[in-house]
Amino acid sequence: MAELDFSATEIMTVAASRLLKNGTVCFVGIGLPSTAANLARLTHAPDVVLIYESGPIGAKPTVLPLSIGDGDLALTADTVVSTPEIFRYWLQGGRIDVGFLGAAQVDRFANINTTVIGPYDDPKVRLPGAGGAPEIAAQAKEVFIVLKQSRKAFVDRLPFVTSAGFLDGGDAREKAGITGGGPTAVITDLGILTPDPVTRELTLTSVHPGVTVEQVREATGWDLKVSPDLKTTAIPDAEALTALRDLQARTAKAHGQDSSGGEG
Amino acid sequence: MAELDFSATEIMTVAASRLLKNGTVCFVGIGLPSTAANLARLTHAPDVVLIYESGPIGAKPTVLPLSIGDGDLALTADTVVSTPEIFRYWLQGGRIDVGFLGAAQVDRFANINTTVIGPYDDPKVRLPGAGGAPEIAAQAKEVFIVLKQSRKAFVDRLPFVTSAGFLDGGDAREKAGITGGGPTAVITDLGILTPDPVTRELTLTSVHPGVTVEQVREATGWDLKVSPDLKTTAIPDAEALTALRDLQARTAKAHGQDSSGGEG
Amino acid sequence: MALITPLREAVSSLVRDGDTVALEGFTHLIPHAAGHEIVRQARKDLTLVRMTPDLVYDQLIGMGCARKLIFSWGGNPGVGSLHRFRDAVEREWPHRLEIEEHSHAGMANAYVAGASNLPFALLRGYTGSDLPKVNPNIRFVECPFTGEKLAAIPSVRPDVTVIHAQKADRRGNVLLWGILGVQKEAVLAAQRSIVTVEEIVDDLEAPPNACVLPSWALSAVCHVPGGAYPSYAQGYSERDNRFYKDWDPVARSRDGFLAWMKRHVLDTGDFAEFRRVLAETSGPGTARQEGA
Amino acid sequence: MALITPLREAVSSLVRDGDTVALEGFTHLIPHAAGHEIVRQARKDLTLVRMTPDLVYDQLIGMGCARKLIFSWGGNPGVGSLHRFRDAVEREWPHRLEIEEHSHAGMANAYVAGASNLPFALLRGYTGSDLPKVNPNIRFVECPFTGEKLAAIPSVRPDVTVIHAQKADRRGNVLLWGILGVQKEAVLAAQRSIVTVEEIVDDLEAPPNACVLPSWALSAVCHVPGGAYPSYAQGYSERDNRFYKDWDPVARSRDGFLAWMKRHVLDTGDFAEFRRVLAETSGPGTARQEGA
Repeated sequence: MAELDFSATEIMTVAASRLLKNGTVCFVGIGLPSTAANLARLTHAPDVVLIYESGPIGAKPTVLPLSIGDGDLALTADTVVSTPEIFRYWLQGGRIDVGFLGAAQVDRFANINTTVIGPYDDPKVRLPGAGGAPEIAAQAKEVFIVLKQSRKAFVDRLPFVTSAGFLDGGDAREKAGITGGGPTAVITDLGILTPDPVTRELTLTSVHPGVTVEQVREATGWDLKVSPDLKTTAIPDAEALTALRDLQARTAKAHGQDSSGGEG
Repeated sequence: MAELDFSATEIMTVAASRLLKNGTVCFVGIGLPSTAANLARLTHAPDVVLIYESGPIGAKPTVLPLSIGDGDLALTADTVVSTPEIFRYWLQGGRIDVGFLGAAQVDRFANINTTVIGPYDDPKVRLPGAGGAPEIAAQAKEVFIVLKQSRKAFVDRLPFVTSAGFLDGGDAREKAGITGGGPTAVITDLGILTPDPVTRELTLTSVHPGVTVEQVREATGWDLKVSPDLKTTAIPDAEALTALRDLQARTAKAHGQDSSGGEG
Repeated sequence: MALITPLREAVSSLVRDGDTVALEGFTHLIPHAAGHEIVRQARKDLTLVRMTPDLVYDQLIGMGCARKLIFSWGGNPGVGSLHRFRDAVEREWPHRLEIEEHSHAGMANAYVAGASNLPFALLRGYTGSDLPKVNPNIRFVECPFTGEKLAAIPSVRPDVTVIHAQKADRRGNVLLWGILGVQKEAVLAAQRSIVTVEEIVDDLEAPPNACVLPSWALSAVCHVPGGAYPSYAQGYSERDNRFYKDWDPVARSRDGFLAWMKRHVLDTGDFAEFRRVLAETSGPGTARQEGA
Repeated sequence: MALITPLREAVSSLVRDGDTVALEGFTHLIPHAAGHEIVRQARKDLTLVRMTPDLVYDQLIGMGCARKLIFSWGGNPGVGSLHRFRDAVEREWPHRLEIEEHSHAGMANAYVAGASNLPFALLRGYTGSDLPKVNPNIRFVECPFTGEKLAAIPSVRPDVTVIHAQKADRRGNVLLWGILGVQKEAVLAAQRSIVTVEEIVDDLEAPPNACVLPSWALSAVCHVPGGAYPSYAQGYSERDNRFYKDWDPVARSRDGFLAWMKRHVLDTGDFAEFRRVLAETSGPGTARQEGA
């Protein structure tokens, strides 16, 4: 197929989707993670197993869910269990390969804030809260985080750590007794950040085509390290882009709006 | 209807059945308790709710189950849940009015042994063990125990307390932190024993017709107290006897044998 | 044994000022009709419990019914913030709202512990999160065998739980299916319970091992077809995604919110009338004006 | 992803000497065929876990496969004692059998804790019972909120769990229904798992919220029609109550037991052959002679 033009959001979504290998068992957050995970399922990873916290195991939705409990998730799943069972037997039970999360803010050690901006007792902005993220972040074998990159979102110090990445870096996560491997990639609209194997500090390892390192550093609230082996993200292939656009068109038609999302 | 002759086992079963009031939620042990509970359901207590530890809630078997997990229990139940759910949400959850138990041995405070005769580490007779009884005995609002009376079964001191009755009597049960009300009746083939309201010692409060107090005392391994207000158990009415015999005939036909029973 | 009774009577007799109340439903089967009825009857000082407070709790909080909220994710799913919830937390309007905040895993386990009559829930959770710093009800215990540190949180034991389900039979046995969320646990954890249902039938025709709540474990069953709207009931209705979007501008201003609640909830007698009024007031794209 | 494989290979590759093994099934769906295969392959030093050890464990214990038994009720349901179990406990034949004894509530919670990857199970249990005096794995912990004393027992985490179910599809997804017992928890608590099934179908046709075990959570699925015999599989077979009665005289004597096991299990190649031999040797009323 010929190359197609694509938006920053599209390359973010396709890049995130590519990380998901076929056969992976993925605990899916609503919104961007759900879009990327379903795109993977519809392209290179037909046997990816999608689990949503509302209860569906093996969901294969035909359109993107607008909420974490859309009927299409239940109707297309291998089975639907209770929400306590999802968190107890499947997540805490150690059966999740990849936790796929969004975030309002991340810091240099890939810790996540979705709780408050400003002091907890006197918040400037009250965000929705933890949802499933603290235990997904702790218990999945690895975690992908997908969010748009900006100085507001990529901050030097989080006002509140909702969900643990690598805490203060180094082996702080392991020392705290957290069993899951933690974030292995933060996928943004500008590039891909991965934790340094030793310091666990997020490092720019890939920039999207047409994006400069300076642009990424500008959109980061700390002095972003750049990998000496920096790559350029492969452009989305036409198959993936077409599949993504078809999915979003089907979704818009079904829901009568675009597919942002939230828990609940 | 005319009076019918009846056996000692029949009056025991009918007397036990009569104690179960309509609408009661009853956690049913297999064997004699199951026979009595189903007889109640088929006669004076059509809305009794029978729960078996294997998972059926609201079972309405057409024949007596031979095992605690007979298919008829599942097919006739309002729903079938997992065994952990039975013990967690329904029994421990405090939703059981009556626990209906059998026993190998009881003592004067209605403690139950179903574990061993002789020392635990060098048993003379190894019995099946606890099954569901310790928590049924502790957590049901009240407990009925049904077993045949003999010196071997009604002992002064149990070699092993599997399930708590009133422990050492008095308020020992409450002091131990056990929430359910405990045994309110022990129904035997000779009569009915109920705990003294203060000492909690089992006291003969009813003898079956044709049975003498002396016979009951002979079949008891301690100096059995007899109520000053001793009654004679009402004879089984013809309706109950007929229903019991029909049930047992249906059961024998279906199972090809009589309906003793056990867990498993 | 559940009484089959109108929703108004059920709320009137079973939900009391000062109660701890859980309205559950995970996107699916959210008991909106019951939420409205609690608003109409002007309950006060409620401790509201819900994993995912969304529109139904935005309304209860904005109308001043709540003293405290126990939750794990508060937002308008697929749309954004809950403006009434944020106004209460950020600016104490209509009055201060105390919050006790957990993760989903914590809340789900707390309901399970409540249904199991345990005083606390045990889980691997909250490690590395700041939540234990702001929530004194997140503590840690040691395993008596391995010495491992595990999180402990108090059980949720509501005075009343309210859910919506697909079917009841004439005895009041209830069947629900599809996305079940924590509804069974929430009902069994509570002292009292109200279930609104899409229909009442002679025979539930429940498949084996279905989620059935027996009548004797419930307080009241109320026939409220469409009672989950704008949430949905699988097999009966679709989620009205537009209502969720339209709620955003309605809830943005205090006056717009109050006007909307008066017109649609306080001035309507029941959920059927609310649906009629809503159909009149909100043709396509009119909800924004309505809320303004 | 589960391999769909003959039972012989599944046992050969997944059950190892010294393993902790749970064969579960609560009267219904007891994996007798798998029990036979473990006997045929002469596994040793197993720690056997099962809420209700009955005939299947009487056979494994009598054949010397077990070092230890973790259980809550051991008997021949509806008939009486397990003679091989009693002989092992009372007279150490064929060798000493260590026992760890719980209540059903304890075992059920221990499986739940295992499936939940918790090191221990928390329950209200054992109060007033002598079981904590003879089982050091029953301990007590305090609620960090109320100070209440609650029982704690170690999770059950088998190396291998074996169950029987009604259906699998060609990918190895498994559906079971009816009396479910603790099978789902036992499978999810284990490192490895084997599921024998009545039939393998194109489409499970599972009702909503059915008990489905996804293929990727299982190790092996084996097509063994009637593999629960003399237990039953709802929708496929009836329990053979006579076999349970006939087992009593078979198991009463050591020689009778050994002769029966040799003829019916060791000298047969698989469960289908066992069923053929059994049909030949036990016309009505002949089992007693066979066992003598």
